[in-house]
Amino acid sequence: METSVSMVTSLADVTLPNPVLTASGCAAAGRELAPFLDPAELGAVVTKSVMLLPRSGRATPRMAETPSGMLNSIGLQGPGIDAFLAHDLPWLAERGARAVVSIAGGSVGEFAELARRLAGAPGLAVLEVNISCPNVASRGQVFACDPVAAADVVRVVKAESDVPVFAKLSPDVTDIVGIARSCVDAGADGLSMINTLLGMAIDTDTLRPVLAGVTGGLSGPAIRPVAVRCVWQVHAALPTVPILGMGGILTGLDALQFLLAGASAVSVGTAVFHDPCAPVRILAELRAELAGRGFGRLSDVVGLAHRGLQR
Amino acid sequence: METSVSMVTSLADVTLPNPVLTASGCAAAGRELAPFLDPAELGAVVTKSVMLLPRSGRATPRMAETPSGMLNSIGLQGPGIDAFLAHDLPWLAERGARAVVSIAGGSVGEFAELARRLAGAPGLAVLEVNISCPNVASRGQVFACDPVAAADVVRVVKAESDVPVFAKLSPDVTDIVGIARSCVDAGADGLSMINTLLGMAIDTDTLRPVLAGVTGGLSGPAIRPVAVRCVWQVHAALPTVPILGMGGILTGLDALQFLLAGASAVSVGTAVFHDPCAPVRILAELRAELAGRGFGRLSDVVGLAHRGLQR
Amino acid sequence: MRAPSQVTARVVAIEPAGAYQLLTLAAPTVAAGSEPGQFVAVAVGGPVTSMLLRRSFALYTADPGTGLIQIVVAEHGPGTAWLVRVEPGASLDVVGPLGRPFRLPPEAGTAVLVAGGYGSAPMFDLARRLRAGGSAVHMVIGAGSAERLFGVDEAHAVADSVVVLTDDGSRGIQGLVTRPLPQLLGPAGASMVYACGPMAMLEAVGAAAASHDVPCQVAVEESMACGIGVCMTCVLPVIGADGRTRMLRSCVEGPVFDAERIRWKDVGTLPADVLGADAMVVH
Amino acid sequence: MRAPSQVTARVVAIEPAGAYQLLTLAAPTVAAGSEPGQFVAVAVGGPVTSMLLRRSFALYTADPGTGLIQIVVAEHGPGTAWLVRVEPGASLDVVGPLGRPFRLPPEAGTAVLVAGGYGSAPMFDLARRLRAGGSAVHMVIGAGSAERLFGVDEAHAVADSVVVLTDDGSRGIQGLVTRPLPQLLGPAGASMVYACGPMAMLEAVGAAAASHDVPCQVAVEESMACGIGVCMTCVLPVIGADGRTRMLRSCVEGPVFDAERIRWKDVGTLPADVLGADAMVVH
Ligand SMILES: Cc1cc2nc3c(=O)[nH]c(=O)nc-3n(C[C@H](O)[C@H](O)[C@H](O)COP(=O)(O)OP(=O)(O)OC[C@H]3O[C@@H](n4cnc5c(N)ncnc54)[C@H](O)[C@@H]3O)c2cc1C
Ligand SMILES: Cc1cc2nc3c(=O)[nH]c(=O)nc-3n(C[C@H](O)[C@H](O)[C@H](O)COP(=O)(O)OP(=O)(O)OC[C@H]3O[C@@H](n4cnc5c(N)ncnc54)[C@H](O)[C@@H]3O)c2cc1C
Ligand SMILES: Cc1cc2nc3c(=O)[nH]c(=O)nc-3n(C[C@H](O)[C@H](O)[C@H](O)COP(=O)(O)O)c2cc1C
Ligand SMILES: Cc1cc2nc3c(=O)[nH]c(=O)nc-3n(C[C@H](O)[C@H](O)[C@H](O)COP(=O)(O)O)c2cc1C
Ligand code: FES
Ligand code: FES
Repeated sequence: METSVSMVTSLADVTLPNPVLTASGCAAAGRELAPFLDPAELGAVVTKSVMLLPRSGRATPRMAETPSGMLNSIGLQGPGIDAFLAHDLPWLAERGARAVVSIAGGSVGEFAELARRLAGAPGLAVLEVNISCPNVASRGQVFACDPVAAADVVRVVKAESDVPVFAKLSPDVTDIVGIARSCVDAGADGLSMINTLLGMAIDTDTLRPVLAGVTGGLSGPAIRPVAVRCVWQVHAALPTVPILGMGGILTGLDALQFLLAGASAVSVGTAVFHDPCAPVRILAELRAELAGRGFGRLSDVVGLAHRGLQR
Repeated sequence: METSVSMVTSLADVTLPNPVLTASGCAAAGRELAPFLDPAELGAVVTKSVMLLPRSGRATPRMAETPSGMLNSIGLQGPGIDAFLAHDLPWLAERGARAVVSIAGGSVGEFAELARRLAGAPGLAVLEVNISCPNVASRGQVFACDPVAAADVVRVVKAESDVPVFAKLSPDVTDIVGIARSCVDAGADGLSMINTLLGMAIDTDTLRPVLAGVTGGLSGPAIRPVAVRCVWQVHAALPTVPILGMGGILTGLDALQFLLAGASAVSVGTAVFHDPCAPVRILAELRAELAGRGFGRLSDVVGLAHRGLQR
Repeated sequence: MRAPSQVTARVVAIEPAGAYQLLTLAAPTVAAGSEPGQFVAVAVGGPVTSMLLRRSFALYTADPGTGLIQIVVAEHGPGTAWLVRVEPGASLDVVGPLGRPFRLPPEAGTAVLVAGGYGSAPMFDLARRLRAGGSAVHMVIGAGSAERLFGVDEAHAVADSVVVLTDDGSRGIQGLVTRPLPQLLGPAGASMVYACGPMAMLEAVGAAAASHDVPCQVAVEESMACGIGVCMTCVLPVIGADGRTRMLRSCVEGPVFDAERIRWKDVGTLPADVLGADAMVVH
Repeated sequence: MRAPSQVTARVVAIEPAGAYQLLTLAAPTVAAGSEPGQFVAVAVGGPVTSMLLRRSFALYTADPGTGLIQIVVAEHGPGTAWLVRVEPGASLDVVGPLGRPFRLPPEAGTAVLVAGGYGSAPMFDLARRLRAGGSAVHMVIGAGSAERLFGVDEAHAVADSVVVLTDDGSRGIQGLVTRPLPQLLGPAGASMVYACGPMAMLEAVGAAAASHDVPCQVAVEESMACGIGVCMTCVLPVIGADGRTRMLRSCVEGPVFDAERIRWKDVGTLPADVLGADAMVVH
């Protein structure tokens, strides 16, 4: 019975065999997960946000555990786009894994350049534009906090890109629907939601912030209610825009909440740290839960919680 | 040794014997906690936001448990200001408990009227202006999402009030420092932070939102990193403005994080549901932790984590 | 009725009882002053749990002499899954006794006690008290299936008559607990009805009692965040003596209510005539 | 070195060992391919825990024959507090073996193994392997106080000589583990040093080894979120063969590093000459 559920989904015009993906920054470029799962079995691998140049990332400590969550302040450590194209993307392509490549830039021009370099790269299925990384030196640099800046980035990336472009949004805004609309108007084919919430912890022994970067991004099940709410609000306002939902997904039922709220696929992030097999486990659980509820196709549940709701 | 720590603190010009308060909506008007603690032993009792008229609150379900947190969608059920003044405030005053009275209005005029009615009421120590309740019909009605609307409310309340006025802020904004500044400029004597985050949960059996109100406010330890960050940011920007900190405080060490971040006192909310004795337990724990670190006065730690931090 | 307290209760025993686990806890202050229909709220999950909220359970027994209390736990979600796996000797954080108990009649009469599933838990002590006051007691115990019946043997010990029903007929008569009520409530029948179980059952029992003009008290089960009256999550629409409907907290103003006061059809909604519903429109 | 796997490991035994608890776990795939210096990452807190992150522990023993592994756990915060209270028969979710092990020398020589506190855990298997390869092994074991020493008796069984030190002199010589090093590393002394313990100790041991021109491998302990190389939390500045400093992940590129490659003074900072530090200015 369970095998009879069709798990096929799509992100804009890209068809995926199933809706469970990794989350950017929580699976590197897939290779380290290979002992635990076959990356080709996932809907796609979402790679760590790559920038133009190699980046050292921040000083340590870079993480703090918090109740049902964690803070991170990595600062986008990475090899830069050249090394990524030379070593990381080909590895995924060779294994038949679909890659959602996350890009991050310090300026609109840098985003454009990244998109240009990635155009036509084998294995690239979707571009995820990380305009919402909280680990930047100033809040003013978070593009996703401003509808105009967000739109500017999306527009230039879209112009350079031959695959669907998903804008990754921050929940730390007064009006996420406004930012979403602005990205879609600028050409975004879909939206990834949510990036981490800005948070911090203070070490009560040293009497100083735990993180070297002072503030960091809060992820994990703690933020799931905020993430589901964001997906819900945006799907309600923009029902035809595909959403890649994420934030605290630990089980198949958690994933189902996002689908019911309007996501077409989900990313599994922090859960991988808890359980390196999480994405495949969650996929199996989701399949079983759908079967148990009598659904034959994944697409039947996307946005279902909105239907028949009078308000 | 422990008894030698002076726990005295103040909220603007109101002196409190200690910095541990209840949180609005999590202690009713104090009476129900009497079997578990003596309200006069707390820094103050922060009462459930009261409105002008009696209010039924929303339909049920009004709550959902979430990882290390909960969602609520009460809808400000309450007896209205007349019954509050007749029955609730006197009960606290008779017991020698200090009351921080939280008020909520549907309009600027309603806030003004509430402040007027409360002026001179015995037992009233501080007015907390709840401009940030997420359980309203439209996001547009959350005053704390807009610096101008927030300032309008603060200004009229301040004009009617003979006690310090604290504006209670929402974390669901792009720029909490901007809102804070706007409230202070309009006359707020201090700031209460944070109210709940807007969140939601979907029931994977009914395939509908769990809460009758669809979205609700997320509270509890899950949100603590966001709350500490908000207190930190606002104290960094406005170091002389007193802050009543809250959000997920469960232990004395949690309270200490808020003090180190810049709060002069803390409210204990959801923890009371977990442990009705929480406020007095947290007070005792905080006292012991301060003593253990060699602090003689609570005021020595307020904002301490900012000092000597080079960035 | 005694003020509640928060205590660390040792698990004295845990034993299966059909589909349930029967927990015996040492909690003298809770045992001392409790009455049938009251409940306790138990913290679950241990020190680093992600589950903040207590779980509520009706008191099955409470012995001031030994200081022991008992609760009957059905495994439902993660909180009860944790609770049914505690080991004897472990400590539980318990708050109680909570809520208003069943009111005993001013004078002796004939009582019908109707229970569904673990809803029978508070009924045995109630039966004993009623009989001690000179009343006759008839019990109707139902459940989905045999293993979800609780306390049938004890019912025979504490009641003058017992009717057992299951939905699937796996024990007793097949059918719902309302089935024997016309007979029990009929002419020369009961002077009072007490019920505890699922909401739909309570509504049906209340309706049966009303149709025979017999007063009926029910113990409801609403989702509770605090259990002590401070959070306002556990409300339902209840008609007051003044005829006005209010959203009352089932943890402190209940869980026992007069069935006829509850607006059953409106539970989970906000009827426009509820006191203060008009104010909801504004904001 | 074998690829790590995620397994459900039964707790075979848990027993006190001074200030620590020694856990014996049945984890055949982990036991099968591990080498000294590797570690395991254990999920803590049970099914509804609020603690998401695994806790890392060096492998003390790993027996491919019996499929058993052992770890030595110091109670520190809530995660280890939970772990030291597991009961035999319980199941733990374990990922391992993780990280790069100590490298054995290409040819036999004389090794000095320096350990602080529970840092001795990986040293005994290492000593056995070194001796099996014909090397002489001298061990230096230190701790704050006697009860925080681990495995002194075993040290005597696996090493040619053993020096024991405590900070407070409660056992062995009073002083730090660096104290006997000049003698052990002196002329005609060791050809290699291995160390495991607190970072300050590793730095000091590395410095001592360097001053005697003896290569030194250390197993570091950085705060880790994932343990498998995907999160980038566990980095420290390490100088590569090309002379450039990179932020390397201690979980997959360590935890064993050449001491001389680590920029000890810069751990916890971002030196300007680290590869890619320039890019941090932009954003
Ligand atoms: C006054 C009262 C008396 C009760 N007596 C008993 C009893 O004697 N035996 C017994 O087995 N159960 C009893 N219950 C129900 C019991 O409290 C729930 O089954 C339990 O809380 C479910 O917790 P969970 O973690 O297993 O489920 P989850 O569904 O994971 O619980 C999540 C949250 O919802 C709440 N919740 C879920 N279901 C219910 C419910 N049916 N009623 C109230 N809250 C709920 C929980 O308290 C928790 O806060 C009683 C409930 C109330 C209110
Ligand atoms: C490679 C490696 C090997 C280790 N070997 C051992 C061992 O053999 N025996 C032993 O007792 N301990 C060992 N540790 C340290 C052990 O992992 C920590 O003491 C433990 O994680 C603390 O968890 P907690 O919940 O008790 O403390 P908390 O402080 O509450 O932990 C909070 C978070 O910080 C991390 N953390 C805290 N302290 C450390 C630390 N010292 N190192 C790494 N992460 C930390 C935890 O993993 C957790 O994610 C090792 C650590 C590493 C990295
Ligand atoms: C350690 C860590 C690193 C992350 N790095 C990135 C990143 O590089 N780019 C990005 O878009 N999101 C990054 N994220 C955010 C996640 O992709 C995800 O949006 C967020 O963590 C919420 O999902 P989760 O709760 O499942 O982790 C990172 C998250 C974590 C925990
Ligand atoms: C059930 C519930 C009701 C609340 N009602 C109010 C309210 O009426 N007014 C208000 O300002 N805040 C209200 N809050 C928010 C709390 O006062 C507090 O700001 C928030 O819950 C964060 O603190 P905590 O995590 O300690 O609960 C309520 C919170 C809860 C959980
Ligand atoms: S459960 Fe909180 S008021 Fe009833
Ligand atoms: S702990 Fe995640 S990369 Fe090392």
